[in-house]
This record gives sequence, structure tokens and C-alpha cells, in this order.
Amino acid sequence: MLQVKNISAYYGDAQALENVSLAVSESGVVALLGPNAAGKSTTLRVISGILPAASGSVTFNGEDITTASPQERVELGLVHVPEGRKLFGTLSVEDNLLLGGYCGRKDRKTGSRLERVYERFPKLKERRNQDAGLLSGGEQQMVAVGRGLMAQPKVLMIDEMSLGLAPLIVKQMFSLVQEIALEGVCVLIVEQHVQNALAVSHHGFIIESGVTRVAGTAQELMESALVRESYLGH
Amino acid sequence: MGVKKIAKRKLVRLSALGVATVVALPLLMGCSTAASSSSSDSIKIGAFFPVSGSLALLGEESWRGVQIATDLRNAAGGVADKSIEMVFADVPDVNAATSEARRLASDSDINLAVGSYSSGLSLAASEVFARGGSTFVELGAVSEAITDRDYENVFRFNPAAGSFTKLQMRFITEHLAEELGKPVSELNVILAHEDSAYGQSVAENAVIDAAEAGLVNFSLEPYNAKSTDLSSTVLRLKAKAPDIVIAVSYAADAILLGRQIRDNGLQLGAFIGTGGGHSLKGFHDALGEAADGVYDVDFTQIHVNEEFTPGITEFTAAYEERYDSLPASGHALANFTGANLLFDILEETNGSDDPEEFRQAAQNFKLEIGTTSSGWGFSLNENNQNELADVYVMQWNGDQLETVWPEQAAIRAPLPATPFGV
Amino acid sequence: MNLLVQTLVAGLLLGGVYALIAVGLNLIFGVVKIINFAHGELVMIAMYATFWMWTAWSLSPYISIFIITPLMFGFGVLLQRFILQPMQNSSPTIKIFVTLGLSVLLQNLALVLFGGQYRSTTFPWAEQNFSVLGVTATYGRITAFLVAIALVIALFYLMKKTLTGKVLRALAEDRETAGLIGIPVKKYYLVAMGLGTAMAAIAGVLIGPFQSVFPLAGAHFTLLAFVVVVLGGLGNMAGSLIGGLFLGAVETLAGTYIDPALQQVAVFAVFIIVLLVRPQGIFGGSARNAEVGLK
Amino acid sequence: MKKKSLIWTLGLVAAAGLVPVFTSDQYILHVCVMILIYVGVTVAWNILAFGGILSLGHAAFFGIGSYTVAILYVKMDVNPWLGILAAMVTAALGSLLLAVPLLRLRGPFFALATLAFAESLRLIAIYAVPLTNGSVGITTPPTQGFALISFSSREPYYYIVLAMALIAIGISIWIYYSKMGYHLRASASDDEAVRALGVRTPRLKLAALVISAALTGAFGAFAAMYLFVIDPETNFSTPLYSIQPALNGIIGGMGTVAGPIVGAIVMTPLGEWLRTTFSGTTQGLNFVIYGVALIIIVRVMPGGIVSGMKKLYRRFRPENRSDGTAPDASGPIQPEQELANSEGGRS
Repeated sequence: MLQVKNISAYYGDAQALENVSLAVSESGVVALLGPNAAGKSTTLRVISGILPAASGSVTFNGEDITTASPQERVELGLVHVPEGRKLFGTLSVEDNLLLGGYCGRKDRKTGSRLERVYERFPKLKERRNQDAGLLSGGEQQMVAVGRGLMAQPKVLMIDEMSLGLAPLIVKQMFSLVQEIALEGVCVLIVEQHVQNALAVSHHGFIIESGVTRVAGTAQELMESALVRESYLGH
Repeated sequence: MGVKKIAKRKLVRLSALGVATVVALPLLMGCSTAASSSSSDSIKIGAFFPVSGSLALLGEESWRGVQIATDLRNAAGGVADKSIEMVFADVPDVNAATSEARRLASDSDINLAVGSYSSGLSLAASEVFARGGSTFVELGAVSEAITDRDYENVFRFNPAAGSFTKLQMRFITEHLAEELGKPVSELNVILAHEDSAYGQSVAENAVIDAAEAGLVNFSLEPYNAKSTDLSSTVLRLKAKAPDIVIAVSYAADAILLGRQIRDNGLQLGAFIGTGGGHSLKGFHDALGEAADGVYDVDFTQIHVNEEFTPGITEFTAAYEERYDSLPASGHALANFTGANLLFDILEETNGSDDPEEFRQAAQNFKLEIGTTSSGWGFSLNENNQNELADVYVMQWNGDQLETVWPEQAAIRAPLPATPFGV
Repeated sequence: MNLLVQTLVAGLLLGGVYALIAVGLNLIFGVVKIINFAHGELVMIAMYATFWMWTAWSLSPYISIFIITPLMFGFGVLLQRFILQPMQNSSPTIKIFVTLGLSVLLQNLALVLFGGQYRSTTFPWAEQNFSVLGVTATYGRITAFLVAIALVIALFYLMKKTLTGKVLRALAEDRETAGLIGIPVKKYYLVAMGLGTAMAAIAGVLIGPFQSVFPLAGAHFTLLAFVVVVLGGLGNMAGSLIGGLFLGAVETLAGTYIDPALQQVAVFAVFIIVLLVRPQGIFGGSARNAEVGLK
Repeated sequence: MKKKSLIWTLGLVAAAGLVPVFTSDQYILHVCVMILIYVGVTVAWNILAFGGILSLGHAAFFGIGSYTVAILYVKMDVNPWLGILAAMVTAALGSLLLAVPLLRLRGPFFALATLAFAESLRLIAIYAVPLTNGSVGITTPPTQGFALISFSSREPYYYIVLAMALIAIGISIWIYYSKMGYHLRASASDDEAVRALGVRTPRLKLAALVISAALTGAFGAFAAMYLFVIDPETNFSTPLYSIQPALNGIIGGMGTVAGPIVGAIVMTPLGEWLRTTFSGTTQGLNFVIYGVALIIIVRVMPGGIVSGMKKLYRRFRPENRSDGTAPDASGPIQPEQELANSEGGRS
């Protein structure tokens, strides 16, 4: 469904990605793993189009979208939930969600989509009129994911979902991700917490220093020597 | 640290290139200025006026007066069989004035220059000419400082700021006091002025002249020249309840002040403008009938006793033909008159613009009052200021600014009126 | 006492217009993140348009406003599309100098086209006086004030209640994320610039009947509008309204009770003090101020 | 190599020193003097730009400098050479009034504060008539002599301002390569990171402000002696001494050493040429062209002439690689971008 081939990218003069490749299928959870500053978030930025690829290609459903605008990608169903949630803090929870549904607003089903998000996160319905910036970290992450869901994603990329959240909430979020995946959405999660991530994933990729090192099923990764040594071994 | 060294080297090379440009530039510019031709059958005169920037409006008017005088004189055979060539320089600000003065002064054919409408520009441009030993003749700026610097080659043919305030005080003591039925010592007079060089230098003179005239109840009310709202000034005036307000304003603030006096219902016995904005047609256009009755002391305007101002009809016709409208203010006429005086003096030197000869001729040149197109006479005092140049009192009536005082220049008597319709 | 009331009334009437100009600037500054040094020139263009429509066709300012405003909206869109948008990713400094260039260009274009004359729209109705309890004001100023207040409130609701407004607020806060979730950022920049320009234009038309127009007529408003925006808080429309009224009052009060020559100094002093004491503005900004360089 | 570039520089400085030998045209020398005044002010302005700080208020320091020397000389009979030194002190003291805004405000907000500061000083100079003569201004007496910095010809002025400009450039280069300059430049791209390393950036910025103001004040003082007439509209002029130096800096290359020099050398004669060429035609046309040129120059070379040339240079190097990959690519020339742009969320 989504294929990333040999991309490289720069921030100014600094190279952030050297050679990253990955592919995800129709549904399921895929984990993108790697140490700090390995280029995981940068990879997502390239996939969602806010950072142009210096070389390589991104294809979605067989269509080359390497140079497409972020907006076009969202319309295709490629949705990015950024690191740090990036909510519009002075807008209400509901407004944040509504803006997430901006691309699909013309089919006039925004209302029912909003209801579905509220069903999934009843807490958000209670807080719909509050400024998003005033919510707790977990609630904010719910709004961020909900905002992503409002765009009817086919591939939902969530960056560092569990960062700074309490363990209990992290657990909830991971099971949430699995639920979403069961509804026919492919969820690509970027995580530093390798064990948790692999526990819910089908596939995984490991990036180091801007290069894809390992790719395989979650099972294969768990068993690979590299992962055992570098990420699980301690 | 190798990188740093390379960077440093490149940098040095770049700055070297910069310095090279400084060196090459004079050579390039030298080529362009060397091209100017010289000819013996014309007299080249520098002309500095601001025709862009914030002084553009009346700067342009002033320059028009000089141009008309030049063209008319050339059509009549020039000066001492030589044609006059005005070398124009736009001087929107003081830096430009200094710069352009240098440029023209470095042309060996230019030993004489005129200007400049604005006092600041005049001070700057005339310094350059005077310090270089050439002649500068001011035709429009009023600041006393221009001729107070003891430069023997800086002249002013038009009236200075003191003439404005002296006439205003005379008008108040000799005419308005009686009309308002109050002794001079009881008249409450306020001078509201904008705070540019023009307003401040007039205010300075006014304080002295008011004291001399016995106006004990005289005060100043300065405001910022670029204000877009004069509510405060008008409210302060209202609180002081003056009999007479004298205003020194540029264009926009003159209109604003008038409108806000009207809107606030400030009743005045008389309102006297001091040239600038109060002479402009736009002032009357903006205020309509409310402007009727407003007095204005300024350079000669076209509605004046024509017997007193020989040549004014010729000027007005030429202006109308050329610009398809009547002069916007008295500046064109003042500069026209000044330029003609200059040409007459050059006639005396037989067309020589040698500073020494010019000074001699100018100091010996005398004309009676009422013999020039502005009604001025000509006689220089020890500061090279034309003592016989004067201003007159005018009054708005309909859309005309009619000269009303003193009698020799007047076309009618001053009429009592309620300024700004209140 | 009467003097104080008169002064305050004059200040508030003036402040209404400042608010309107500032609200437009706030949109441009807050959403498009451009320090628009040509903002006053947009006011000036509308003042000229008002003058010419009145002089040439006897169109009252209160009719021509319906022609001038959409035209200026279009002008703002064109400016954004062809001059500012290509600069969107440049540093703020570069953008400042492009708008400064634009301001020089527009001022002098007006000088080339219309000369330095001071022109006044003399619309008799606007010059009539309205007087209550010894406090007077002209219909023109009162109208300008009321329309300004109404428009600022309307804009406030637009920003709060409509999808367009929400998108604009989201953009003001974080344009990268807005783009990321599929909002066509460039399109809304055009809208913001158009709206901002239209607000400046409406202000220009409204002050037409009592303010003379000349090429530098707008220059004065630019810095004032920035002061209002900073006072009221970036992205805060209600703040701009109150900031505008406050500044108008400060200006006239300082003029009446200190010295008219120091009016502007008082305004700038208030500006610098507010920047120091509450950099987020008296009423706080709704946008993340850090994005335009505020800590 | 180093020796070679040193010889080059010395050669060109010597050549600049010989300009009056090549031409005695007073106008050309005058333009050269004006160029060097602008080189000085722009270089001074640029010292703040090392730290990514944009000032639009250098007219304040210029004006303080001008008035200091003029008031001391004309009203108190203090020798103008001493006056120039005093001007540096007063300008530096004046700049301290901006210390708090400098440390609390960033990017455009500091720029606006400086603009308002300079405008306020202009209005106060108009208002304080007893001290400044108000709008009428102060005119220096025509008495000539080296001790009084007053000459009938341009040559001595030229040498004085050349020496001053070289000193300013020297100080600027010294700062750029000193530890202070290094930290300043680093703080331009990431102030917090630099502070995290234990560098006290507020102190550095303050030092940059004070040095910048003092140098600007010196050139303001020289300009006062050179132009004879000192008035608020000119010596506190926002377009002439706040905007123009910043513009020179931007066009040459903000925050680089050579940039402001190149900028001032290119822009001063350009303005001069436009005015002389178009004066007497349609009024205002020269500024229309200037405005258009400004927009085009800034758009075509957003990093300034110097970086444009560097890019060109880089293009012809074998190890080049494609550039401008990120939309928010921040070259070394626009260090303040990260802080001030909405895309700088990563810091």
C-alpha cells in the first residue's frame, strides 16, 4: 500500500536521512523503530510531505506521491499524527477534531465521523468545548489520534505516541491502535519503546543513522540478534 | 580550525573585492560627469528643490515659479545676450541637499545656485556653496538662520520668518484689536504651530514680536507636524478660550485643525494662518464655506492689487498655460519674483556669475516697493537679506484668497467673519 | 470635567479606527506571519479611491465602500500570491524588507500618479455635528467608529464560529501542523491577506471624510497599528479592539494633559512598556507568540 | 595562502587610500565619504546581526552621536575630536535603554521596539528646543582646521572616515572570529543550546548592542561634522539611518563580515545614481524604481550578495551537492530564522 524506497533528506545542510526504505500493507500495525535521532520522525515527515525527499520515492497505492503536497496525501488517506501531538491549543477539542476532517468536509458526513470519534473516546465528548491546550497529556494524545481519524485514513502514522504518558495510558493507547488496525487501517507507529511496540505490531523496521538496517515481521525482529543486543538485551 | 582559515581567506578576498569597488567607482562616475558640456553663451545656475518626499508639494510649486521666470526671460532674449540654463537637482532631504550641492558645486560652470523652499534644505545646500566660495540665493525658505550665518555669498530675496510674525502683530494691534473691541493688552492670543523647522522658527520670532507689540496674553501651543488627529490641541485651545488663534501649519494639519475647530465649535474672534497650508486651495476645498473669513499672512498671492505688483498677470497667464491650473500657493510667485530679481542683477554684472562681482552688483541693486511681481522692492541689508520683501494679509472669500491688508496691496478691506463657521 | 470627557470621546472615536486598521494587520501578522510595513499604504490607497469616486462620480463614501472593499480584498490576494507567497519560506527579515520595498513603491506610485497635493473628500453629511451634553462629534467620525466596532466584532465571530475562522486560527497557531492535517495553507493565506487588506481599506474609506489624503497619508498608521496589535495580543481580535481604543485614549489624553507635541512619544512609551511587562500583550495572544519571535 | 590574501587586502586598502590621488572631483569624493559613512554604520549594525538580532532603530544611535558632538562643540565649545569619543559614550549609554527589550524580545518584536525607540528620540529632539534647537537644528561654525574636523575640500574628510571605517571593519572582523562572535553566531541559530553550554548569551548580546551603538554613534558624530547641519528629521531619520543600514546589510549578507561592506558600497551609489538620473522627470519616479529594485533584489538574493557569490563558488566545486532540500532550509546567513519562523518548532 505504502512504499518508501531509498529516500534521503536534509535539514538545511545537515543530512538527516541517508537511505530509508520501508513498505506497509493494507492493514495491521507496523512499527518503525530505532534509537534517538535515527531519523524515524524525519521519515514520517518525508512520507507526509512536509519535508521533501532529496532522492528516492514514495508510492501510495501504486501512485508516485514523492512530490505531492501534504494536503493531497491527506486526501489520499495518508495521515500523520505528529510527535508531541501538536494540537491547536487555543481551539476547542471539537474544533481540533473538525479541522482534522477538513479534507473530507465536502461529503457532509463530518458530523457522523465526529460521533464515531466521540464513541471511541467518550472522555473527549465531555470535554468537547474545552481548549485543547488545557487537557492532560493522555487526553491530548486522544485528540491528536482522533483528529487523525477524522481524515478517514488508510494509513495512519503516529509519531511517539507513548512519549510522556503514564504506563496505564500507554497500555490503553496501544490497545486502541490495535482496534483501529482491525477496522482495516494500517497504523504505522514510531516508537522508542521497542518491546511494547513489537508486542502489538505485525511488521517492524529498524532505522539507524538514517539508514534502514532491519526489516521483518515482529516475530523475526524479536528474535534477531541485532534487536536482542541493541534494544532488548540491556 | 582549517575550515575557519578557509572561511577567513574567502572573506578577506570578498572584502578586497568590496574595496576594489570603492576604487573603481570614482573612475566610473568620473566618466559620467566629465561628459557635461560647457558653453560660454549660457549661464548655468544650480536649482535645488524637493520634488519628492514629504516636501514635494510646495517644493514642486516653488520650482515651477523658477522655471516660468527662466523660460520667459530666455524667450525675451536672456540675460546680457546669454541664455539661462537651470541645472535642477531634487533634494527630498538634507542629506540629498548636501550631496546634490556637492555635485553641482563640483561643476566648474556652476558658481551660482538658487533654492530651496525648505529651511533645512537651504541651510545644508547653502553651506556647501558658501564654504566653496560660490553664491547661493534663497528664494523661498524663511528661517532667519539662513542669512544669520555671516556668509557673504548667501542671499535671500524673499521675506524671512520675522516678516510674517511682525505683520501678524501689526495686523492684530492696528486692525483686529479695534474690530474685536478689546485693548491689545487684554487680547488672548495663542499661536498653534507644527513643530518642524518652519513652525518652530516662526514661533520663536512670534514670541519676540508679540512682546514688542504689547500682547501680554500670548502663548504657544505646539503640536507634532505628522499628527493625524488634533483633538487635543483643539481641546486645549478651547479650554484657554482665545480671542485670536494664529496657526503655523503645513497642508494636512491645516485642514485637520480647521475641521476640528469647526467640529468642536471653538469660537474665535479671528484666525490667522501663516502661509503654508492655509494658503493652499486644498484648504478651502476641504473646509468649504467654513474657511471664509480665515486670515492668512503669506507671500503675495494672485488676488492682489495689480498696480502694486507689476508683472503678476503675465506670471499667472504663463502658469495657467503651462500647468492648466492656477498656482496652488504663493510659492510659485515668490520664486518667480526672486528669480527675476536674480536675472536683473545678473544683467548688471553683464552676465557674469563671478561671486565677487555678483555680490557687488546685488548690494548696489535697489528697487522701490511695488515694482516687482510680488510687490516687493529690493535692497539688501548687511546680512544679504532683502529688506524690502514683505508678506501681506489675505482673507479667504469664496474660493479666493484675497489680499486685504495693508491697504497698498489690498483689493478690498478685511471683513469681520466667524472663522470655521462657528 | 467636560474637558476630560471630550478628550476621552475624541480618543475613543480615534481608537475605533486604529482598532480596525490593527485588526487587519493582526490577521496578516498573526496568520501569514508577515510584518507588513506596507499596511498603512493599503489604507492610503483606499483613501485615494474614496476621494476619486466622490470627486469624479459623486459616489458617497458610504456607497463606494462596497466597491472599494472587494477590490482591495482582491488587491491583497494578488499581493500575497505574487509578491509575498514566493517569499513564504524566507527569513522574517527578508519579508520585512520586501514589505518595506512595497511601501516605498506604493507611496511613490501615488506621488507619480496624483502628485503631492493634499486632497479631501468633502462629504457634507459626514461633516454635520452631533452633540450630547456639550460633547460633540461629527457624523463622519461617529460612523467610522461604529462601523469599525461592528466589523471588529463581526470578525471576532468569524474567527470563533466559522470553519474559515477556525482554520485561520489554527494557521496562526501552527501552520506546519495545519498543513500536515490537510489544510491548504496557501489558500488560507490568500484569504487572510485579502481580509486584512479589506479591513485596512474599510478604515481608509471611513476616515476619508475627515482626513486628507496624500502619498504619505498612510505611513503614520503602520507603526501605530503594530503598537495596537502588540498591545492587544497577537491573534486576539478582541484585544486589538480594546488595544485600539486604549491607544486612541492614551494619545488624546497625553495630548491634552501633557503636550500635543509629545502625543506620539506617549504612544511609543506605552508600547515599549507593554512589550517589557507583558510581551504577550495586555490581553494575551491566542496564537503561540514564539512563532513570530516572542518568548 | 594567508600571506597572499594579506597582501591583497593591504594592496586594496592602499588603493582605497589613493582614491583622492586618482580624482579630485569633489562630488565623487563626497559620494565616497557617504559610502564610507554607510559602510561604518552598516558594519556596526551588523555586529548585532551576528547574534541574529535585527535592529530597525540605529538612527537612534546615529542621532545621539550627531547631537552629542554638535551640542558639545557648538554650545559648550568642546573639541569635536573629543566630541566623537563622547558621542560613542552617549550612544552606548543610550543603547542601554534598549537592554531590557533586547533580552526579552525576539525577532520582529525587538525590531519594532527599536523602531519605536528611534522615533521617540526623534520626537524628543524636536521637543527639547533649549538643548537641540528643535527642528531648526544646529549648524556647526565654518571655522576650519584639522583640530575642528572642518575642511574646505573633501580629501581630509575622506581619509578620516576611511580610517574610521577600517577600524570599524577591524573590530567587526575581530568580534566575528573571537569567542564572543562564535558564541553570538551560535546563539543566532539556537540560543537555548548555547546557554545550555554555560555561555551567558544575555551578556554577549548586551555587549554586541553596546559596541554596535558606540560605533554607530561615532559615525553619527562624524556625519554631523561633515554635513554641518544637524536636525531631528535627518539625523534621527528612520529611512536614512535605521532602514538603509539594515537594507545594506540584508542585501550584502546579514551576519557575514563582508556582506555589510559590499551592501553599503553597492546601495549608496545606487540611490545617488537613481536620484540624479531621474530628478527633474516625474516626481517620485526614482523611488518607485528603488522600491521595485528593492523587492527584486531581496527576492532574487535572499541571502545577500555575499552568499549569492558563495553559492556560485560552491556550484563550481567538484564536491557540490544539491541544495535547499528542506523548505525551511536555514542557511548560515539567516540565523534568526529558526527562532522567528513558524517552522522553527524543532528548537
